[in-house]
Amino acid sequence: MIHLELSAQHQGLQDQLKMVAEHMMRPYSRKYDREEHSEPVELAEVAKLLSGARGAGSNAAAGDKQEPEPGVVKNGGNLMSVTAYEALCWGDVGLMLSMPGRGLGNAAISAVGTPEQKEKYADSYAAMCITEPGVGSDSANISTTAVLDGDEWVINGEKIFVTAGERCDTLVVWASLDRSKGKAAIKSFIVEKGTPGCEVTRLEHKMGIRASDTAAISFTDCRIPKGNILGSADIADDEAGRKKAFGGVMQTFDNTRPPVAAMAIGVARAALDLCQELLAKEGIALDYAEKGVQLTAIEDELYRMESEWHAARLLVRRAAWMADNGQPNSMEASMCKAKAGRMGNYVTLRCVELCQGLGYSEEHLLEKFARDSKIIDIFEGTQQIQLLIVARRLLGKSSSELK
Amino acid sequence: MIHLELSAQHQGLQDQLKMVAEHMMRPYSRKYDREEHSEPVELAEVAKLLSGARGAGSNAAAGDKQEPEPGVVKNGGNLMSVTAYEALCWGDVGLMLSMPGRGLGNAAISAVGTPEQKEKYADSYAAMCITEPGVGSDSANISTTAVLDGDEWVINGEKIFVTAGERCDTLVVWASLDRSKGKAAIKSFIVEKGTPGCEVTRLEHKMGIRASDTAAISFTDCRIPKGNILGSADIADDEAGRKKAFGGVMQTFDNTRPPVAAMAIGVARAALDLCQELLAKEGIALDYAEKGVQLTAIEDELYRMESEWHAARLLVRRAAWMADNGQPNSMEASMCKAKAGRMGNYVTLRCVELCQGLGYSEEHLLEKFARDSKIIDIFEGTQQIQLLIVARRLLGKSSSELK
Amino acid sequence: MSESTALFDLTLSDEQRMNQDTMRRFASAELREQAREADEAGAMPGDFCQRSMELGLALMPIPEALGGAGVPRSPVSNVLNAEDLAHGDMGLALAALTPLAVVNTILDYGTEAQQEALLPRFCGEEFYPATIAFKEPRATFNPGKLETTARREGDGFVLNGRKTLVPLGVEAQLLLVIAELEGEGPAAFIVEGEVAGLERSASRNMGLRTVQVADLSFDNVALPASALLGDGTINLQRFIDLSRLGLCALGVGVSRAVLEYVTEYVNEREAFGEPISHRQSVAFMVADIAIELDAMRLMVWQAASRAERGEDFHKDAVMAQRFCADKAMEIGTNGVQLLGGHGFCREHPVEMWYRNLRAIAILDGVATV
Amino acid sequence: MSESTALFDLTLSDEQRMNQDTMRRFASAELREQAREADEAGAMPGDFCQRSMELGLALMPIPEALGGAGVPRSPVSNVLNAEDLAHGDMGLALAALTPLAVVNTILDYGTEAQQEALLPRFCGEEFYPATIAFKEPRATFNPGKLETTARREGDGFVLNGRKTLVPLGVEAQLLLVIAELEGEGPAAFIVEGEVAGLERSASRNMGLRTVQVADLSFDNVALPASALLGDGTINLQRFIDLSRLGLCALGVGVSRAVLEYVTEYVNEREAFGEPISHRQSVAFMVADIAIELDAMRLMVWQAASRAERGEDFHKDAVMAQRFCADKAMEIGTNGVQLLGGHGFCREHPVEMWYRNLRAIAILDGVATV
Repeated sequence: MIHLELSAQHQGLQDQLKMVAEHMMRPYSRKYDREEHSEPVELAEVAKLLSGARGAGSNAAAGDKQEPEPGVVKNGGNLMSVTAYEALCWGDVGLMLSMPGRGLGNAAISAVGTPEQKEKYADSYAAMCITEPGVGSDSANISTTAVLDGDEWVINGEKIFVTAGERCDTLVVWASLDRSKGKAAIKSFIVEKGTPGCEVTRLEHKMGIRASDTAAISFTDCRIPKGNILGSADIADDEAGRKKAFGGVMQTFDNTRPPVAAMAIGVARAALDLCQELLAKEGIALDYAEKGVQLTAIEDELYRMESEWHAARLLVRRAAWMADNGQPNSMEASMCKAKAGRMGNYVTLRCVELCQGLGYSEEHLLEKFARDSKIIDIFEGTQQIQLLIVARRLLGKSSSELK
Repeated sequence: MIHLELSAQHQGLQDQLKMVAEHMMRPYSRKYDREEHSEPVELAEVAKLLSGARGAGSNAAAGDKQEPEPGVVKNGGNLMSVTAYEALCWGDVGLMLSMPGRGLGNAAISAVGTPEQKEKYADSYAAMCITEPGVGSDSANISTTAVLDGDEWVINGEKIFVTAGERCDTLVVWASLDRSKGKAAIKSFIVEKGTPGCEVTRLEHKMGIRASDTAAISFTDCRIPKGNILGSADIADDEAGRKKAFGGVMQTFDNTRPPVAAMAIGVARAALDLCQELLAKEGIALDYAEKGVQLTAIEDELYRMESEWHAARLLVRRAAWMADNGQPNSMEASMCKAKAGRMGNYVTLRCVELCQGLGYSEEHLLEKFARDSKIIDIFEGTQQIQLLIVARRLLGKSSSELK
Repeated sequence: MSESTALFDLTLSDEQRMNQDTMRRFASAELREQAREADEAGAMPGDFCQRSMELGLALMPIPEALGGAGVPRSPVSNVLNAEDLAHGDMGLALAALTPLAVVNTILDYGTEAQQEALLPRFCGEEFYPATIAFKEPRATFNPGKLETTARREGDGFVLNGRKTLVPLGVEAQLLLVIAELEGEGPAAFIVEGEVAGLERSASRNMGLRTVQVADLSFDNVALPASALLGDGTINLQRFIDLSRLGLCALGVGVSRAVLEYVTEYVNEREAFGEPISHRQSVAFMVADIAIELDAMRLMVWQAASRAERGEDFHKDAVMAQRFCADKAMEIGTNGVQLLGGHGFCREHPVEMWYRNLRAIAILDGVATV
Repeated sequence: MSESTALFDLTLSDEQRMNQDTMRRFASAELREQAREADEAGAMPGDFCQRSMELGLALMPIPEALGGAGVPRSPVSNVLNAEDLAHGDMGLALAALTPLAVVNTILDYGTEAQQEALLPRFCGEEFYPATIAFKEPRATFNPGKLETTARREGDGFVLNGRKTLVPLGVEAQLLLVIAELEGEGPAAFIVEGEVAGLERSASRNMGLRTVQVADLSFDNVALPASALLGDGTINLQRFIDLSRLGLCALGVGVSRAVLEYVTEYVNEREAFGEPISHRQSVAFMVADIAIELDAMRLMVWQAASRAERGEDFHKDAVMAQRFCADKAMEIGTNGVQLLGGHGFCREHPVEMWYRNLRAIAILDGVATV
């Protein structure tokens, strides 16, 4: 039965997390924006608090897979996850990304790990290593390799844009078993930090989300146990099998895109709230009355932003809800990421403009939101990659037909 | 010396033509919108009047080629042409396209014809036949053929979207001398209406510009004199030659795109004027005063439309001015067509919306402007084709690299 | 309210699914098939309204005692219906839905006596043409401030003003005229058949040519006391909002038609040796249509489901309309663009959808759910 | 006015062309080269202002008798200069251009005595830090209605209010404060050095970090009669418009920098075995940047050339600023997007341009041409 409000349970969680965000994250937002690369120690407490709240938007929950049950509707871990991300990123995107135990690698382990792997790394802080210096969106073309030598995988290669790459304790690394076999040979591996040959070589200086560390990591003859592969080591040898294998790797994205899209929902809400708070101090408030041609330009713009925000949020929740109910949501995950990414950018930039000098100044956080939000339209697949995925599905095109 | 106003001469012409448009075109706008395919007989007088005014935006003038003279700045036929098109399309795009003697074919004859051809067809009403049922933007791939048989060319094929194809007396037809030789073999031919084998097979029923007839024309063993080819009959046999040959054919577009872009400037201005007239009756007028947050949404939108309109117009004038001064303007011609096309669509549709019921009703012409303007973003190269041309130039890419 | 209804849920009920099949079949056979001809003629197919009776739309919410089906009114089901019908044709959908809007409004505000007198008319074998006159012919029309006025005179009322874009306005035997009752607030007046001072004229517009739309003028139209609907005032904001949802749903339906049509077209149409869908500029435009369309629908559903639960849905309705009006027009424009010159020709329906979709930003006061 | 000047013409004069070479060389060597480091430090390179003296910008319009170059003031040349300098770096361009804005305003409104007293300071060997304080720290700031006020007291004035985003505001020895003279209208006040009641503090902002920008507060600042610039009122609209043109030109310069950078990047960066410029979504984004950028420049040129000819250019300035503010931000956003994750990192300049370009919609009252 059609109903697009959160359940009482999910709403309650979001309210709680927004309190956490307001009182335990916002006070440190500016501090860690300025003190780039210093560890936000205050977050340890928040992380502890969150790990208490079962399923409170952990990435593990986002990877939650469900079999559809006819006639039964579920609001589960995926919806929980986007709800939590929204609340925490209303607090601070950069700080949220620095929260121990909430790395995207955790989502991957949760989605495809064996029961043993899941248990072993349950309390880990796992980051995801996919992108390489020469490879952006072209994930099928990565050059990092994993070669089996006795009971160990030997990993060689260089990864960049690893979120929480320095602070995490575990890495999930995409590597190829055989570069001649293309995307079918791409597998992911669990590498514990401190393993010889695995080294953080650089931390990026970024425009926004400065509280979050973004690392470059090199693997030089880095040996890990044979059991640390995620999924099977077989390389499919027919086209269908190859597609399926890589599809499995890519599927992680179906799980992570809605939560990442939810980050944009959170930061855009933060900007809208602050913008309206600053305007309200000067007597400007949206009252949703019928004003006809008396409607001001500023009200008009606020309505436009609000409607774009609501539209994007509904797309995010739909994608998560589909996953909770065992419905394939690859296209919808990309749809929500595309819409939320561009909405977040538009809204945060416009809020800066609407508040003029106050928006542009570091005295308030609007300018920070406009810096933080930009990356959300880029990482976990750019706007353009999302549109490509949506278009291929809609039009029934392969990646060689629609490039 | 930088100066972006029209010269007194050009401005005077525009003022005159706007009077013509207001008094001799507007009164028939709705009539011929409703009476699709009936000939706008009232235009004969206008055409006579215009042919009196030397260079009054005839397409012949638009094809005007100039050698650059150092230190000398010219405001010539190209600028005249966009100025005239703007004024006449402020009157009515459909009627303007129906004006005898002003077909796009005239521009082609004027641009590449021999002195004899130019003289012979000086008073003709020449339409352009390029598009084919299976070929839209892909002009290099046309399947109409021309085969030399003794002293005659024999033309076979089918053309669609021929503007003024029924009312004109002359056709300029693109055809291939040898389909195996690709675009180098594409030439254009002058076919007089009434030539056996040349037949108007259909008139399109269109959303807008209904005053203008859009014909499908078939050529079945249609024989024309050998001398009716425009340009040389040689087929270049090296890549450079091939490129150059087709480039010559395509160059017609450099001449015609700014005038077509100017159509969008004209119709958008018409919509803006009428919209502001209707609003002024209810006390809403743009005063360009500093209103800060008191600015209304409707004023904001009018400013946005006005600024987009001015921006597009300047791009059109620049492209024409470059041609007048012997500067290659292929990229700039496409830039102005892209910008003006989308601007025209945006402005005319928004004016309908701003005037609500009055905008949507046939009692006023706003709804007609919104229907007429759509085609301008499509014909003479769609928005997408223009962007492709601009991008290739900017990025230094061939048509096989950037498809 | 059962526990399961408190969950976020996008599942149609079994009834809604069955109903959807019916609507879609009817929309395809009776609306889409006849839309082009009706658009060219500027008139409905002669028997369309009568044939639309088989859907029983107006009948549904009318109490069984008055001859109706007595199905609890559902704004959600109504927006689902509106989408599916408009997927066939927006103008004809409006013709089919307008009597329902009248019924809904009478149910919302009419006295028991009025309901008893008026509603059975919708339950017969014959289509009963009825409509709501709301929109006024001004560039600066503000739905919250009507300029059509009624003043009390003796026991009755005198009505003055002008209305525009009234679907079925020429033939309607029953008009609900929304006007400002001087000194009291917005009210609805029942105007039946021809009355002195009322002039109706068919109007021609950019789109919506498949349904008869009228301009009405009221020049000192004298009405009896019984013409006042209900106790004399209506909740204008709620009325506007309920009509917004129906209107938005129409926009969703037409936009879905665009998406389906262009998806097929760009895969079939070839240029430069390949389907044009292999070009990112084409493919991304299609993807964007799909994204915004889904967002439109979700916004409409959210507002409708809040309305259905009796929750405040004003903000949701405002946002849905702003969003849908803009996106629908964008979709209409891109629909034509994707077909290029062919899109501009009337042999394809996209140009008609372009013209109809402009109305989503304009057509307040219709399709009340 | 010669005959040729009456033609539509986009040709730079020989002088402008030569000057352009100078500006571009300086912008490349002194601004672009140092921008990243200065942005990180949040401060200008120590000798930048002094080195900018070699351009002689402020000197140009000052009469020879006062030690200047006596070149007729040219809004067109000034917007050309602003574009080229901002192509190097917007913040440093502002630092270099701010004294010129002060000079221009003194030339526009100052009495002969004031011109004689103040202008020679800009003609020495040493950079003379001077600025205009215009913008006020309110979300609802309306440039047409200043809230910083001056009231007459005795022979002098008392100034109250707050100003923000004042370039060089911390170190300026001469401030022109634009304020509402109570009961009389907008006026400019000369504030020299430190005075009681004036507080200055460096402010940190989203962008413009390469130039020192300040917040100023005036708490009953007493000024002598001679502090009033000129005869007591200024043409506020004209002042705003002239500053708009300079600001827009800065936007054009930064946007051009974006275009050049991304053009090179997308041709070099490979994905899926080809340069990413082979994808329409990438290539069209670059094409759009080029189109809007050219339109921005033409709008600025048109307004500036009207200003230069003494024609009314208010509407042109309003439209130029609206257009440039929107398009510049769009260009800044797409600049980052085209570089993907790399664009978000401070090893590339696009993220800095994104931050700086947001200011085009905000920074009224600077760069008066």
